[in-house]
Amino acid sequence: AQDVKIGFLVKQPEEAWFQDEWRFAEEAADDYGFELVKIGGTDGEKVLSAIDNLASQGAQGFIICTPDVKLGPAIKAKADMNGLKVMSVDDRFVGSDGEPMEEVPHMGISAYDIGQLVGETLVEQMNKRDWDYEEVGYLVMTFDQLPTITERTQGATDVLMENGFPEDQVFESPMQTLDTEGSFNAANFALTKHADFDKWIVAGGNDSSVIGAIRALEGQGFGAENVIGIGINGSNFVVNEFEKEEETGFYASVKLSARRHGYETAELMYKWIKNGEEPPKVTWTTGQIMTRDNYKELE
Amino acid sequence: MTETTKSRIKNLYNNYTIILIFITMFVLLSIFVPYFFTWRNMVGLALSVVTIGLIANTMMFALASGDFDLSVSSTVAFSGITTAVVINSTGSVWIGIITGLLAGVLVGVINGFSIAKLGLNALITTLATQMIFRGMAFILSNGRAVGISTAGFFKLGNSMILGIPTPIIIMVISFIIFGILLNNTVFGKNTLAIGGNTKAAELAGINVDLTKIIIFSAQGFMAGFAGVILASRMTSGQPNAAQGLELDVISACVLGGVSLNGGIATISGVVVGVLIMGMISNALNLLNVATFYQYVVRGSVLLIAIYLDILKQRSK
Amino acid sequence: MTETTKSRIKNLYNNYTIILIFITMFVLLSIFVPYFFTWRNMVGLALSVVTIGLIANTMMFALASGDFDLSVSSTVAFSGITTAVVINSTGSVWIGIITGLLAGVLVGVINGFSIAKLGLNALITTLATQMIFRGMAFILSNGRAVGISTAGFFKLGNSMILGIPTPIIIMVISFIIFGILLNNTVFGKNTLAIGGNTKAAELAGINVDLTKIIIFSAQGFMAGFAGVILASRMTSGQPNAAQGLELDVISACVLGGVSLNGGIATISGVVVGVLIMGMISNALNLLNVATFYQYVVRGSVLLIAIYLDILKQRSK
Amino acid sequence: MAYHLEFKNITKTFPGVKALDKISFGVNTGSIHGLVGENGAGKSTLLHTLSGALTPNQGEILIENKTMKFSNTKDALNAGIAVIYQELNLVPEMTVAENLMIGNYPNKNGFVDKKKLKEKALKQIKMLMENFNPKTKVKDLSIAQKQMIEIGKALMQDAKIIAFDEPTSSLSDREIKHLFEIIEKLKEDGKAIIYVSHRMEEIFQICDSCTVFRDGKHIETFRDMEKVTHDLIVKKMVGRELNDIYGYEERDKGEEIFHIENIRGKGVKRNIDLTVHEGEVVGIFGLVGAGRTELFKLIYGLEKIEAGRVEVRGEEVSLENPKESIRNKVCLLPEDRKDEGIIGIRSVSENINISSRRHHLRYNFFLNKQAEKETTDEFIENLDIKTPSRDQLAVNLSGGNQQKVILSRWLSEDIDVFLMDEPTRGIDVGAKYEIYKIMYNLAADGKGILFVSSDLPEVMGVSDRVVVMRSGEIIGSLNREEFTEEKILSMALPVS
Ligand SMILES: Nc1ncnc2c1ncn2[C@@H]1O[C@H](COP(=O)(O)OP(=O)(O)OP(=O)(O)O)[C@@H](O)[C@H]1O
Ligand SMILES: Nc1ncnc2c1ncn2[C@@H]1O[C@H](COP(=O)(O)OP(=O)(O)OP(=O)(O)O)[C@@H](O)[C@H]1O
Ligand SMILES: O[C@@H]1[C@@H](O)[C@@H](O)CO[C@H]1O
Ligand SMILES: [Mg+2]
Ligand SMILES: [Mg+2]
Repeated sequence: AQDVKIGFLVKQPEEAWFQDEWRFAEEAADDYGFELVKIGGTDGEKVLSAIDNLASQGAQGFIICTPDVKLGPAIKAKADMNGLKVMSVDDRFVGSDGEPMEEVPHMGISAYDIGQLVGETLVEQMNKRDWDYEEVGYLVMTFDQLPTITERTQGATDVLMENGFPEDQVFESPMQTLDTEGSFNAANFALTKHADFDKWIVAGGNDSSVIGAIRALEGQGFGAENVIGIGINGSNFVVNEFEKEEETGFYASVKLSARRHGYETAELMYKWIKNGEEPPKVTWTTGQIMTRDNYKELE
Repeated sequence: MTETTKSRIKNLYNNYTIILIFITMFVLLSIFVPYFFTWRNMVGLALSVVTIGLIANTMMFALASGDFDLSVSSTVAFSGITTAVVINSTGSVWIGIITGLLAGVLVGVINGFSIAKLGLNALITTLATQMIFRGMAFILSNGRAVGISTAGFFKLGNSMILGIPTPIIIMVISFIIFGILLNNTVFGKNTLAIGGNTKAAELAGINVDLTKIIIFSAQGFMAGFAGVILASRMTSGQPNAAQGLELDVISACVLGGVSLNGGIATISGVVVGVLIMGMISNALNLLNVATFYQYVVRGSVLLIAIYLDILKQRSK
Repeated sequence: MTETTKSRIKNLYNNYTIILIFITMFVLLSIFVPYFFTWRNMVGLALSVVTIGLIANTMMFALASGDFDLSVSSTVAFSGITTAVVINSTGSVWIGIITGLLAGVLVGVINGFSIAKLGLNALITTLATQMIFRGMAFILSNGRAVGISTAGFFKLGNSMILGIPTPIIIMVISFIIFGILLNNTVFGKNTLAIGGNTKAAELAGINVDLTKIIIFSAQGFMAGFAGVILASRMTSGQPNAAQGLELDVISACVLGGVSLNGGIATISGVVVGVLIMGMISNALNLLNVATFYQYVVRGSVLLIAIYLDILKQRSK
Repeated sequence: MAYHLEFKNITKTFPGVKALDKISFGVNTGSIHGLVGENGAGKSTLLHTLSGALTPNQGEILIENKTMKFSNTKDALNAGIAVIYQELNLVPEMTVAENLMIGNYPNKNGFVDKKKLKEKALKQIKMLMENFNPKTKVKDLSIAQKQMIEIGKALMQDAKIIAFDEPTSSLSDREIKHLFEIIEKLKEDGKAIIYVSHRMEEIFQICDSCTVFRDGKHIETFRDMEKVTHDLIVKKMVGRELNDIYGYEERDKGEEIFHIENIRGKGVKRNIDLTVHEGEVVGIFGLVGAGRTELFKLIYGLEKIEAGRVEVRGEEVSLENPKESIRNKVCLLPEDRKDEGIIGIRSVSENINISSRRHHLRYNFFLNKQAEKETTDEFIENLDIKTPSRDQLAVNLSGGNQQKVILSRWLSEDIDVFLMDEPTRGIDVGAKYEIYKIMYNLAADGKGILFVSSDLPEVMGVSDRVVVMRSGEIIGSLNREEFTEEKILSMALPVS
């Protein structure tokens, strides 16, 4: 029989999250003895040529985190044309009718749900610390250029509002770039305009967009005792923060399971190719709150 | 060997080093990279350079005339989104395609007019329009991809002619057309003259402003065309499409011997430049080279290629 | 008004339009944009341009000598990562900083040597080193931010001197130093001469190659320095820092009147160019302009600024 | 009487300069009208207004009594005007044929007719009495050949009015002879011709009438060349008497100051032994392509020397690059002023101080701007450089004044050996006279001067000794008392 070869395409190959997914998928490859081909597909065109490339080298299927969910139909069509099995991870394909593409197996996290978890934790912490909502400013680090990020921040904000957080204390801070410096600069504007708050809470689409805001707050003299920042991904950034001797305003991050997304998808795809076992239509994973106290166990 | 054959080979070598480099690379990759020299991969390789290739045609003209265009990447996204939005709202594929092309031409005309008539610096102007039209693409699409529901539109990007995907055929035809335009028409010669010595061209009565406006409009048209084809291939218009593409296109041209100072360009060089860029990525992926190392390898290959190319000028 | 005062004002107007544009913008923004003219915002504004500002100094030299440098963005990331990695492994802040700076210089020397000695095209060379050193930054950091645990290092980026953040002070000092270097030293004048007419400069006894190598090395040093400061401000080295920065820096310089063809540059122009770029973003954010519209506004303001600047040359 | 072409009250100003001040005169068909004047007198500016490249502030141009309005060069070309500009305006990367027909390619519906292009080019090349391949790139031609292309290009237009702006300044005798034959023929064909030159003998040789400019003003038009003398025109041009323009002065010869031996390299083959003494002016004569420029480039360190030695004041030096040469007190005035001499977009002051500024640094590092200003002003005054200010961009000066700026560059530091490649090319009689005086003064100060010129009377008028080169080698050397025109020419001409 032919050797199994599986592709794993991700939208931001430089990001730690995807590095992790790749690493865990590689473990599955070792365990089951198939070949894994890792390719970055940062935009639609690159994804399409990556699929061609996979077909050329005789792969039988691939897993993909697409740079845009609306690329779903094109990716599916391309895969079918080349006789490749396809499964999506992280972000689910959306068809031309705007509905999720049920026909493509998916393992993912709901961006909106993660955001809600961030919001819930913020509420919980504020209550625990007995903060008066009236004294708290809320920095939402937004990045409209990427829809998934927007869904996450929206989730967090919605929860806060449901819990009675005053709407006029919500400060959307649009970032120009999705990195720490972009977050730093964006946060500074909000702080300039609203110098009158004693306490701050911060939410963002990932860890780096919260860290920059934390640094900006530190620049204005706000520290661990009057800032609660919560990121997403539980990446190295967070570990670095937690390893600092002094506590910082970065309280927690939503740790997503890169292991499941990487290892299990690869495993499912392997079994699909090898034994014809179709993967479940959809698998949802959850995020876990990772703080200074539990980060070592969660690793 | 006779004297003339010798000198002919020498001439070939001097003028076409980059082509020789390409051929050498191609042969080596075919031998050493598994799956590289297969029909399927050749098609995949060609498809992967369609957008760059289409735009390189007119970028060659812009560079040959001594200018620069950084706005093409946004134009691709803007016209793709425009096409998608218009198809969805009118239901007509043709109106959508034409509007998309016009959107591209619009960007080009603004660039051309600003640079030729107002005398604005090309780099800043096209960087500004790059921002403006990326913004327009985001605004029109509200930052999300616009899916297209009219399946007829997908033919442009996904059909085959004689077993070859249509986009590749379109690209090849465009190379032929722009090659003829450069070498065999007054327009092409005027472009090279303007880039080679603007003052001399002007004194000789060439309408420099008009030529530049035409070049930029054509550039906008081709970027728009590339955007439409891409939207068709992706069955949606994407506001984030083609980011950073402008530098790839310019690199392909420069690699192909187009002078950044204007006045020097050949279509064969540009074709080869585009292919080398595509070939490198293709081979790296086939070899399963890790992403981080791909950066290093791609940069190094680029350096080596221009170094070999310069050696010829030394040897002259 | 006497003749000389009149002509002085006229001269001021002709040579410093961009400064007048800047002042006008500044006054208008101060009046119409709430919070703009506050101490806090001024500090924020200055902080937001530190990276661009530091690098613009040497980019000005590179452009003035007729060259181009696209590698600075990767240099920032590469040296930031290097610093972080070395501090973590040696525990010494100083060794880390010095290694980080040397990493920057390394990139610069490679660029300078390739361009001056091997005669490679500056655009492609620096695009290649941009890729190579972005790759190196990823490889060194394994694609992750490298947190720094030695708190002493954070002082560089986060301390204050007389109530002003240290990075701002460093930026101001760098403007002064490079301004003097450009206007009051043989090195500066030689740079302008090379950009003005390389052949003539060589015949006049200027060591063109050496000057270029020094310029690129200095460029590497400053980009490295900016990377170290950024790492200190962010308390970590980040492999994907500063992407796309090179075009911002070049735009700031060109906006400030630096000629892309070489031979013309002023430090006041560059300072103002950097500030205008920062001011636009700043005001748009203060005004809460939606992200997508910011692209459009930023692009348009850029266009208007160079258009006003060109009007002066018309009036001459 | 009505002229075919008439200038009426043409005035043109640049910031700080009134380049043309109410210029009026006329030119007949079938005649050659000379235009003379010092550097910066406004000759080229007038021709630029004629070609539509510049618009005059005031005044008008009439053809056959009809007022013409040229808003660009295309208008002027359509009105039958062709101008051969003083500076070359060629596209180096394009071929001879393409340059000849730039802006005017034979075509069918926009497609270039390559066959016709080649045919027409060949015909034109033949008409120019040249023999290069129409497919050669212009960048591979010598300056003289480029100049011929420039001329050929204008003549392709088949214009009624043709203006030549110093066409002969970079031509050798052979080409000049050809050019004059061409011009005579144009005259017979009834063209109206304007001819600008600094070479007075040429004006007398071919012109039917002539106009003198000074400082942008029309001084006088002579309608009959039989009735004027050389001295009268020179007097009108410079505003004073100038009898013997070479003004040779006897000097004492000192120690050996510069010596080269067995130099070999690109374009220079053998027998290159040459000595210059303090106080000596040595002229190098040769036909175009004799290798004079290349010899200078070799000894100045611009090209790699394959063999040989160079001594300055008896000590062997290695002149690896221009910087080294200057440190060893050897300098070069390049032949190609525009591309190798001036830095156009920088000021007069910066062009003068570019090298010597290192001698008056403050704290060994900072520029001494006061000293630089003084240096500049001193040379503007002493060499009478015509510029509105020391901050004027060098590109805006007239050719002769640019040459003076480059000379000032080297005079402002302590140089022992001057290599001057065609130092008076394109320079007016008055300024030539001044440049010769500078050469004599330098020699009298104990410097050594080696200069290349293609102007035989000049070489003979100025040199203490003449060295003759032919196809890359030195044929011989003649002292002032020995040399005659015949002797020098017989050494320079190729042996058949
Ligand atoms: N573009 C310009 N800007 C400013 N001044 C200029 C410009 N062009 C010419 N001039 C000035 O106008 C005057 C006339 O110059 P022009 O070139 O016509 O002299 P010319 O008689 O041709 O001299 P030459 O014999 O040296 O060629 C000079 O003082 C020159 O410096
Ligand atoms: N007839 C020719 N055909 C082709 N190239 C020539 C010819 N004559 C000279 N050249 C080239 O033009 C250049 C002129 O040589 P060079 O300048 O050393 O001669 P020169 O004696 O200084 O003459 P010139 O009076 O032109 O300065 C050389 O590069 C030579 O190769
Ligand atoms: O872009 C995000 C990425 O950062 C990671 O969190 C996984 O989900 C993707 O949607
Ligand atoms: Mg002149
Ligand atoms: Mg010569």
